[in-house]
Amino acid sequence: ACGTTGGGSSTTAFDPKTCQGGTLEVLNQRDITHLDPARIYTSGGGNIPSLLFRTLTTRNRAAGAAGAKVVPDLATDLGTPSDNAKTWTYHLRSGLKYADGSAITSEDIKYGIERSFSPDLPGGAAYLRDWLVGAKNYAGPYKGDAKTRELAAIETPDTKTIVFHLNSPHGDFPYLATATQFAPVPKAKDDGVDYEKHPVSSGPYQIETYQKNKKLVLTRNKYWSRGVDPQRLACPDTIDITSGLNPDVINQRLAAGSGNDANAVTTDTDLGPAQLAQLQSNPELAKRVAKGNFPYTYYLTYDTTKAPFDKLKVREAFSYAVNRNSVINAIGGSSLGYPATTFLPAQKSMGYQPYDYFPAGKSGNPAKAKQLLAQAGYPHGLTVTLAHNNTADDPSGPEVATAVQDALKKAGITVKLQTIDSNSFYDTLNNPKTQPQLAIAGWGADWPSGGPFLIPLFDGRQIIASGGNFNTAMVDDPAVNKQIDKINAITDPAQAAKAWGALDASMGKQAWYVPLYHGKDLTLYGKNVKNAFVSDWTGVYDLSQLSVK
Amino acid sequence: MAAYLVRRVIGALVVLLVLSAAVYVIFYALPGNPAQLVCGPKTCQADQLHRIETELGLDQPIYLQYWHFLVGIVAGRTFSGGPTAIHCAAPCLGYSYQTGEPVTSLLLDRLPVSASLVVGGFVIWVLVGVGLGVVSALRRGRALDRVVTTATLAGNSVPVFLVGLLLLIVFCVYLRWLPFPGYQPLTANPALWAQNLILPWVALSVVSAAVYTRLTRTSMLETLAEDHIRTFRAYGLSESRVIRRHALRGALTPLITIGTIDLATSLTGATLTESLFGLPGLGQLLVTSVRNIDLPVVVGVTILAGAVIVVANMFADILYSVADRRVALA
Amino acid sequence: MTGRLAREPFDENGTRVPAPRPGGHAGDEPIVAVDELTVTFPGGTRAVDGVSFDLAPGASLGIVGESGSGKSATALALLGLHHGTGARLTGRIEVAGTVVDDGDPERLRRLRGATAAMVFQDPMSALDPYFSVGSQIAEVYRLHTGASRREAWSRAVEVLDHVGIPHAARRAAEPPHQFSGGQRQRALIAMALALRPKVLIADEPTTALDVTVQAQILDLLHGLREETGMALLLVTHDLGVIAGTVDEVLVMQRGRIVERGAVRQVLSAPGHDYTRDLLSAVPRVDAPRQRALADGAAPTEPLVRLVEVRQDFPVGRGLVPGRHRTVAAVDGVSLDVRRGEVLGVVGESGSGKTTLARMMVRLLRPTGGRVEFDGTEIGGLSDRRLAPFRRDLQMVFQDPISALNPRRSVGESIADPLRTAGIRDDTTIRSTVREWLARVGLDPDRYDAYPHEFSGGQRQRVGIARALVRSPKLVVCDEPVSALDVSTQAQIIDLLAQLRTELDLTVVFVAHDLAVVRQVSDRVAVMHGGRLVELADADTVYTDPRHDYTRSLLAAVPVLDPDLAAERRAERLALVR
Amino acid sequence: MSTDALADQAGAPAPEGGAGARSVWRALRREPAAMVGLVVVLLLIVVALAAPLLTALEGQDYTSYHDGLLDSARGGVPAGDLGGVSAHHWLGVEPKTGRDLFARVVYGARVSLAVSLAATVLQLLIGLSVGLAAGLGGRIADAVLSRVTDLVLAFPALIFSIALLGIVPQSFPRPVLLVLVLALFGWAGTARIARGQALTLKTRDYVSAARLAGGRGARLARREILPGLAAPVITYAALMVPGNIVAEAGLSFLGVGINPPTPSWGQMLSSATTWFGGDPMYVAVPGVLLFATVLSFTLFGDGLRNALDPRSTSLSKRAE
Ligand SMILES: Nc1ncnc2c1ncn2[C@@H]1O[C@H](COP(=O)(O)OP(=O)(O)OP(=O)(O)O)[C@@H](O)[C@H]1O
Ligand SMILES: Nc1ncnc2c1ncn2[C@@H]1O[C@H](COP(=O)(O)OP(=O)(O)OP(=O)(O)O)[C@@H](O)[C@H]1O
Ligand SMILES: [Mg+2]
Ligand SMILES: [Mg+2]
Repeated sequence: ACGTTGGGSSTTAFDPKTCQGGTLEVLNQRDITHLDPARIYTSGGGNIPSLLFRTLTTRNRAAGAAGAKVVPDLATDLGTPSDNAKTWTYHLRSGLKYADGSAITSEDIKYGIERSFSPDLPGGAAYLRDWLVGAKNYAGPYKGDAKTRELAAIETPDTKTIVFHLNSPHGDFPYLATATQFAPVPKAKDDGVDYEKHPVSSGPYQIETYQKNKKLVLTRNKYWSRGVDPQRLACPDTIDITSGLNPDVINQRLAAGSGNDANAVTTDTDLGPAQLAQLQSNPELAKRVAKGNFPYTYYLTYDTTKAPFDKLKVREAFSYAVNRNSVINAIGGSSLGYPATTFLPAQKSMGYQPYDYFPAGKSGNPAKAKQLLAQAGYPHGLTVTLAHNNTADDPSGPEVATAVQDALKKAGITVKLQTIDSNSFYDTLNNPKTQPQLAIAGWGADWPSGGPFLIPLFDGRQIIASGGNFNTAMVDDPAVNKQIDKINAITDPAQAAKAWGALDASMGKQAWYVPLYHGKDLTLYGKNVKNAFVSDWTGVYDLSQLSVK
Repeated sequence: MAAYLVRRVIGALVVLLVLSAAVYVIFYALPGNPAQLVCGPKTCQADQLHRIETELGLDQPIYLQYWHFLVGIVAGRTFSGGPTAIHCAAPCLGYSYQTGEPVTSLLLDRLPVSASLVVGGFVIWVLVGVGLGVVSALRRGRALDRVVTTATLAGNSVPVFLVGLLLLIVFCVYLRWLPFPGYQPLTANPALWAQNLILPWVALSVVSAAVYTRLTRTSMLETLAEDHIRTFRAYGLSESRVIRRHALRGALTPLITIGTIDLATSLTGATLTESLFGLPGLGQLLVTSVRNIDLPVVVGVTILAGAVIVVANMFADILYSVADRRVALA
Repeated sequence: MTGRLAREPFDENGTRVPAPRPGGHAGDEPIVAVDELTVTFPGGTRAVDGVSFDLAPGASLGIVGESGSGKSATALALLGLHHGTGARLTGRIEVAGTVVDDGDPERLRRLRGATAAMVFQDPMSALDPYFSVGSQIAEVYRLHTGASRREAWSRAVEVLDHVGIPHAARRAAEPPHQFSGGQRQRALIAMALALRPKVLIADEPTTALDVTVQAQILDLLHGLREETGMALLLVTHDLGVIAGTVDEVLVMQRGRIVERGAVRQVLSAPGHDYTRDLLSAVPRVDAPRQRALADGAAPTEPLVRLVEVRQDFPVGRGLVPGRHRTVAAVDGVSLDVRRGEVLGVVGESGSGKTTLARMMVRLLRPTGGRVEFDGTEIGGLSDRRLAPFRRDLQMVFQDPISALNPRRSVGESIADPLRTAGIRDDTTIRSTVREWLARVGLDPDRYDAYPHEFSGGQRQRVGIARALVRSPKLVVCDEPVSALDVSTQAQIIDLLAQLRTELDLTVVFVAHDLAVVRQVSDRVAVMHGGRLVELADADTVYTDPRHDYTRSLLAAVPVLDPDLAAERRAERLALVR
Repeated sequence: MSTDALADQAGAPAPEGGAGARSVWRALRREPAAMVGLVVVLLLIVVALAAPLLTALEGQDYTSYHDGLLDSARGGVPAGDLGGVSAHHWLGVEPKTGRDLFARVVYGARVSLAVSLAATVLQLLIGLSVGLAAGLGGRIADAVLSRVTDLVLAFPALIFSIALLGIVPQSFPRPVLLVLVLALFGWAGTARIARGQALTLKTRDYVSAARLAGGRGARLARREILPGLAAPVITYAALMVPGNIVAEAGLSFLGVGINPPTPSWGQMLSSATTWFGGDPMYVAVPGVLLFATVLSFTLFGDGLRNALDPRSTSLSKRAE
């Protein structure tokens, strides 16, 4: 597409005014799970969905920490809280249209949310069910009589206004409103499970062709303009997404950048350790690496209500004994992660407050750990079973498990390894009946705020005995629970963040989990690709901001 | 012959029946709940889970599920769990738990890809393997024999993944002779189809040729020791003609069996090659559906694989008795 | 009419005279020249030890001699066929101007087939089992003549027809295993003849042929020599064949030539003791059988009873449904084999003798009729139920080489029946086997040798030893002595006689050599076209044959007198014309 | 000198098979390539057995992490040339962990050789028994056994192995489990070859002759058929060994096999594939060993085939 001037243009600086045109190639391993906004589970609308679906709010398209902010999308602002943050009111921008030219109304947003409750359309997150008044037993708009078909918690006084009624204060509601469930769906076009065969686009692009697990081609939605969407740039005319590719091949192609691959990017393939080893020898390539910090924490988890982990001293001993360096090396070294002594990742939006209560240094402090164990009544060490999954190079995989095993051995702790098949690893871990004694797990938030990061893991009321339990430490501390409720009601993100940070710092002393590291993401992009900045929200460059001209 | 075919078809049906039943039984023993995977990655409500289980029929005892499955194949079945009742016509293998696609269309979609990969690869690896085998039998004990043996075994010792990756780097990155492959249907553009498949074919061949080279060489040496070979030497046939016409025929009979096995099993077993070269074939489908505990797809692929193997082996048996007429079809 | 064995005084000329060479030119360079040939096999066996002879174009030379005397080794050397076997050759061989050595494979290749063709001693395994007989002949023909496929095929059919294969056009498309022993032998001869070579080296070309077909083949060779001036090197143990076919003869013993001369002279006035022994051992078809073997006791009850047995073989490709044909190899034969008797079976090549024999020992399950052994019907028994009868049913196979496992030493093959009988003691087994090797005239020290290290006749004797080692009640011998020179043959026949008295052995003796059959049998059965056409006392069959076919058989018995043989040939040719 | 040996033996009664084995061994000794193969195989076995000794000599073990030897910023690649080869780490260290590569291959030889050899033997036993029974047995036996073979070939081993992971208790000895699973899924090829060859060979006269001699069933199969299919089977088996080494890795990755941190060549090799550019040594070490194993088994197999063939010149030469 670039021709002879193409080479020249790739060196010119990026200018949003002239960035339009060309085809952006996306090389991915996996296809998008669903094209139905009700069935997509993503943080902040994800990369590809947000090209098709606009939501009430969205993530701020900006680099670094600024990108962790939530900004209005279809709505004119981040919403007006009232009733102690239990009622949220939004107004839509004017001039909003679907790709078929019809107008987007607040009823459509309501309907979109309602249908996400249908059991036929599973996949989305459960926040709406938990937060909206009377939503516990709501079964969507397809079944039942006129009364039960609608969700009373959402009101649409007029076509531009939408009001949400929550059963408890949630200052984070604007973050939730970035989810694709908040995308408008015209009722007339909805045919249930088949809707994803022809979803109506509200974003800058629409589906040209789609072959599952092979190809998704997006072209411009001519009813979309930058005038009604301050966030998305939508530079390329066409976005050509190929899925089903091998990660090594994706990276090889991005690196080689021959032909169309010069215009290529990926949204699901990070650079692996083996490629990093080669990166330094190629400065040109090193320049084409986007660096991101998707907030994620990997930790060692145990049930703190069961022996021996019911003893704080034992938990402390484990915290001292771990060798974070070798764990990080096992996942690919310092480019892919940094040591974690706090539970929250080092990001302002999360409210990060540094602390290190059990200084293990770079490679662990086995002497101190031994001493603590002796005090706890294990002078001769102890034996535990560590579960890991069977995916190579996985943070919960065998390499990290053996790294932990090796480190704990030095502290006199014998670790026996137990392999659990990857597809049932979290099923097993998150069910108190089957939860292994010790496991390596990871947690990332659905949006960049301390709440979703801490609540599922520390809120005692979130312990679910039947499975789907993320509070694997089985922490149920009334003080903590109370504090969580308090912070939830804060509607100022900055204030809330500070409070979350303080909570993390106070909980850290209990060693309920042993944080190991926070992840970092490195992603390559093609030679001609411009404006590939990374925000702290997604950890990867944003398709809607890229340009190939 | 007709009676033979009838017997074989009955045998094949029994095999497929046992095979599918075995998959159901194993499925029962698998850790993890497919409904959970369908429901979503994080929080999934108990009632939602329950609904999905009912919809997928997972609430029924396994033998009933299997029975419905069998009925579906013979007479078709109607799925009424979802919002609308869907009728699935006679050879009905059900719908994927994960994607809701009909299994039959999934299979039909993937089969051409796998078939293109495997059949093309097969032709190359057999030709190259047998060719090198002949060469090394002819030059037995000499330098060329050693070189061929060492080279093919080296190919055999390198993981197919590595071979493929190296091929990609050499031909697509450095030499840029070929584009990075992706599947192109044969019907659309045969030239493009072949161009895209050449590297996967070569990768498969590098790894698989060794068996053929070695077996050809050995069988060839065996056959060359037989009396009738002397007859043709005594009648002035050149050594190469003796080999090609008389030794090869005898030497190839053990290869018929191995060849059909390789051909049939790699149809669903060339997972790594498919993955590396971005070929959405049956191997990948099987692995992902096993990973997702997607029972209907697993059963579908298994039955397809079983059918292919049964047919291929029948073909091999017939070929065998054609090649060696002393062997009766039984 | 009785067969007449020539015993009239031969030409009493004691000195070597140049033999008449039909179609030959006395002054020509020899087409085959062998000078001081030695062949030493790995292990040190010197099979051929300083053999020299010439063969002029158009001439014919016979080689006779003891089994294992190096006849085949010499024949193979002429075409350089020892190459690659580890055998060491010295001396010089020149065939049609080509020096036969390992020097230039291309030169050798041109010689082979087109100029000099060979008929191998072991016809059964000399054909490629994977191809039809016709295509093998056609292939060779095409290679040397450049003929088209179609021409080559019709040539193949033509030569198959010449050698007396019935329905040649159809049978050409069949694979070798559907051919009887004699038919395969003829197919090989056909292959050689298709090319019209300048020299034909025929190693025991008629061992599997009944006398009528044998005569036909020998006439064919004769005709060809007259027509094309082909030189013939004929290796045989059958002195009758020698008498009727060649001009000159070499007699070999232990790798050396012990006598040579015009056939007339050697046969009438043998110069060497060994030759004399040979001649005196020739069985005579016109002599009543020796009582030593057949005791002529009163008819006893049958040991084996065949009732209307038949064997239908499926033929044709068999893959196309409905195109299934069968051929009746044995077509309803009923006969009794009496306890203790020797039943001779003669008949046309391809008449179903081998098939019948295999059914008697239940290697083949009859497709119709009943086989009773000792009062029990065994025709339909399963392998397991048959097991108790196995030790009593033995067979000597027509093709000695394919009946021996190439990967097991002959000693072990012979020991097999002993081991299955439950004998565990290796010392006993070894000594028993060694004793049997000696009894069949083989060196007991060759226990550990493998079949390919033996000559044709030696292999045949290994087969005999294996059949007899466990003292069966019935032994069916399919051409047991066809590859043996007359003196070894006599030794084997004596052995059978001895065992009969010792062990109450019942013998079915299938052979094409009518004289031998007469010598050994109490009764003789004659087969023709899958049917039993005559069964009577041996003497009755020979002196008073009932069936036309039996009469024509007896008329075709070769005679030891070259002149008489020529006379007969002329008669036969006159009949044909 | 071997002449004398033979002369002695020719007269003396030798036990059945003993003479065969001895002459095979004598023939084998004349095949230089086979002897090289044998020596290498034995050497590998010795290395495997002496693993503790060898690593003690080096002063390393196979579990210890060495963070200091890695370049953490570059994906955890070993610092220094040739994958960190040094006097302390003879073959360098593993990327990402810094574990000693020499210790790991030496210990890896134990699992790889033991498991693959045992599995190969078992596969051969099952495959040959099933194949010969199908080829030599009656029509019903053939139909049943052939269909069972089809079944095994078509069986989705992956899903079966994952199920096993859940069912078999962790206490069950892993190597045994591995061998059993490998054997269960790996015998079909041998069975098909054996059956095919048996069908051809059983039409031979010498098999008929052996039947007459009273041979039936297993005895007939062993004495008459087996020698005839030894050649393809030996050849095939030589390639089954590396196949099993690689397959072990697959099962171990699923968790059915050897638990980490116990190393095996297959596991090392498959973890190493993506590192071929970043740390070639990591791929090369297990790769070369696997190749050496295949090559030596093949050379040995060739020699054995030659030695078992009475027509081959090497055996005939025995009496020279
Ligand atoms: N490959 C071999 N290795 C060792 N000895 C052999 C080999 N081939 C033949 N012999 C021996 O060489 C001698 C001559 O064999 P040859 O086949 O020439 O005999 P022949 O005269 O044709 O006998 P027959 O009439 O029995 O066929 C025999 O003693 C035989 O045992
Ligand atoms: N397996 C077979 N399939 C088809 N036809 C066969 C088969 N075996 C033998 N025949 C045919 O049956 C007939 C009888 O064969 P058989 O071997 O019994 O003859 P024979 O009397 O022993 O002949 P010869 O004296 O030549 O050995 C022949 O015409 C032969 O072609
Ligand atoms: Mg001979
Ligand atoms: Mg016969």
